[in-house]
Amino acid sequence: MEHNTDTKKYIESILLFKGQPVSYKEISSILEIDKDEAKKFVAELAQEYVGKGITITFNDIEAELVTTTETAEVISKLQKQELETELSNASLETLSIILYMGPIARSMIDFIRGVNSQFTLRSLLVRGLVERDQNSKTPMYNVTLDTIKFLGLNKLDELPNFKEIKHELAQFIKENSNNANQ
Amino acid sequence: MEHNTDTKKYIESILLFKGQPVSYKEISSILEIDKDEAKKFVAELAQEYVGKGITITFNDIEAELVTTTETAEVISKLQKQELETELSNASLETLSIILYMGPIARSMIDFIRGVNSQFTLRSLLVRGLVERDQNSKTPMYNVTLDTIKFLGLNKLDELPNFKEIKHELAQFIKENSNNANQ
Amino acid sequence: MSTDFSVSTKVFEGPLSLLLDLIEKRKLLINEISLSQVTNDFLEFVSILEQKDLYKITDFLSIASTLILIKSKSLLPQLDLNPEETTEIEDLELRLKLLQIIRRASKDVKDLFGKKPQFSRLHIKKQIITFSPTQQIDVLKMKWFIDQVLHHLPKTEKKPEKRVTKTISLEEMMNKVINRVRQNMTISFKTLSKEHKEKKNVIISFLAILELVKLGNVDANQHSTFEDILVETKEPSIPSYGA
Repeated sequence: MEHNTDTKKYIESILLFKGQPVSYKEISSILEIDKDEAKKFVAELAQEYVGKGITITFNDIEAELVTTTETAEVISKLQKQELETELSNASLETLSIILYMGPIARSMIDFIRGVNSQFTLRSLLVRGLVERDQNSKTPMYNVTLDTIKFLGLNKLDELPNFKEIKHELAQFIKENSNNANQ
Repeated sequence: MEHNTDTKKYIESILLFKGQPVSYKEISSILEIDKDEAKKFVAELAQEYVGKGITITFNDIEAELVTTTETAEVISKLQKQELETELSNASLETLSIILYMGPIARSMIDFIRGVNSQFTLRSLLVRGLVERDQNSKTPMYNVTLDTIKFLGLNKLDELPNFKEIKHELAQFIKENSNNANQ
Repeated sequence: MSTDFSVSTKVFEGPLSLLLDLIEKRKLLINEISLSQVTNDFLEFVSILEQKDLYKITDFLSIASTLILIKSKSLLPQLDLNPEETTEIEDLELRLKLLQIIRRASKDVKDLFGKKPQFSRLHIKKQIITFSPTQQIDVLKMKWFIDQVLHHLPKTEKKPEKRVTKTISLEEMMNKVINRVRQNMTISFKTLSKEHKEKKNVIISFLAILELVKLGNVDANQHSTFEDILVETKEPSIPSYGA
């Protein structure tokens, strides 16, 4: 890394990308710089963010990009709002697919819906309506037990036309998976 | 919201907290400001981030806090999931039409390409590069913020000659408006 | 005449893309003159498609018929086009011009796409997830939504078992015309076209005649507009017009 400003740019990018605490050790290994140097740059960067809505918190081990305490009230309002607003049709549609087809990979949900489901899935996750199984190589989505209970069901196969619908969708995936990557 | 600097702080916080595209509509409802005002502040903020490792990418609808294109090489190494950067000729052609002519109806895309674009459009939708606005009577297609991010731009008009090309295309259509409205 | 295009790629990209390639390869501007110049190349390509029996040929045939119109007009200036046909030709030029601008611009898109992308925040702050359903979620509603999903699944694109109509190829037409001329020495265009109910086939037969006129194999006479065209052989023996 030739220039200090460049190094700082990389550190900012890393902190945003990771979105969680990042150790100086990790920063130094990514950027091939000294650990103390990483720490020094972080401290300098933190100065640059004084008075902004984004700030850098750090201790002796790690640093994180966070929202400033000054805006905490608005952020908690936002959080609350996220959980209380009505679900969009896209979210309800996605939920119905996971109900009938879960556990299911995101790519399959996208394929069935014909649109990208990245953000709708996120909204369902945040509300505890679905969960992601990280154990499998491809993350698989399933509805939570809470959702099943909320629907008044004991098991998912009590859903209307459960087998037929599952079969029809499976058939669609099978028939089209060859040209899915066009 | 009393002060502009405060409003901008809140917007920065919201963008970081959400970590995904946030619409001006959402910003304006949380901060109880005008939608156009939200958009104006975002554009101003984007200016403040020029030269930093963090940047704001935005279009007419939403904005997102992202890493700068300058650090792409380093950050892409941290990304475990490989980005799908391949575009077939049909996809490139269709995406470009939407990029320079969007919001645009499918009939117009088909008209220019001389083929049925249904399947190409579907694959662009699934990849999250294009979105369909269902609010209008005829569904209109537009590129997503993800496309702008993929191009490493902060906004579309940073593309070489973007405005000129857009204007040239619009001019041609206007001159032939009797024919092109089918 | 060379058709050094990869057929499968071009089929996928469509007839306008092909047409634009043909024009740009000859470094021509988009206008009726250039379109009439590349018509033969285009038709030859269509005949290759036809041989391979590719189902996307319908897209190509509709453009082919417009090109034939343009070519007919260039070979026979007294030919009057109806407003619909004029629009068709104007549209074709417009479409090509738009596509040309887009294609040039798409080079920038291609150069930038995925090369140095911006990245979103990977992890969102872990919050304690509290189950937050809404009254929108019940079994019937979910069933309604999954039915919508099923309803909107795209129908699998199947190769049509039979084409909508069997279209006669240009070459077939040429040979037919030659045979007819040979038999009768003089035939009228109306007689010739009566054999074909499809407008497209009439146009193809018409073009075939014009092509023969140009090659010097036959003479075509039309005394005034709207009047029948008479075709007659110039030579007693006509070389077979084959591929």
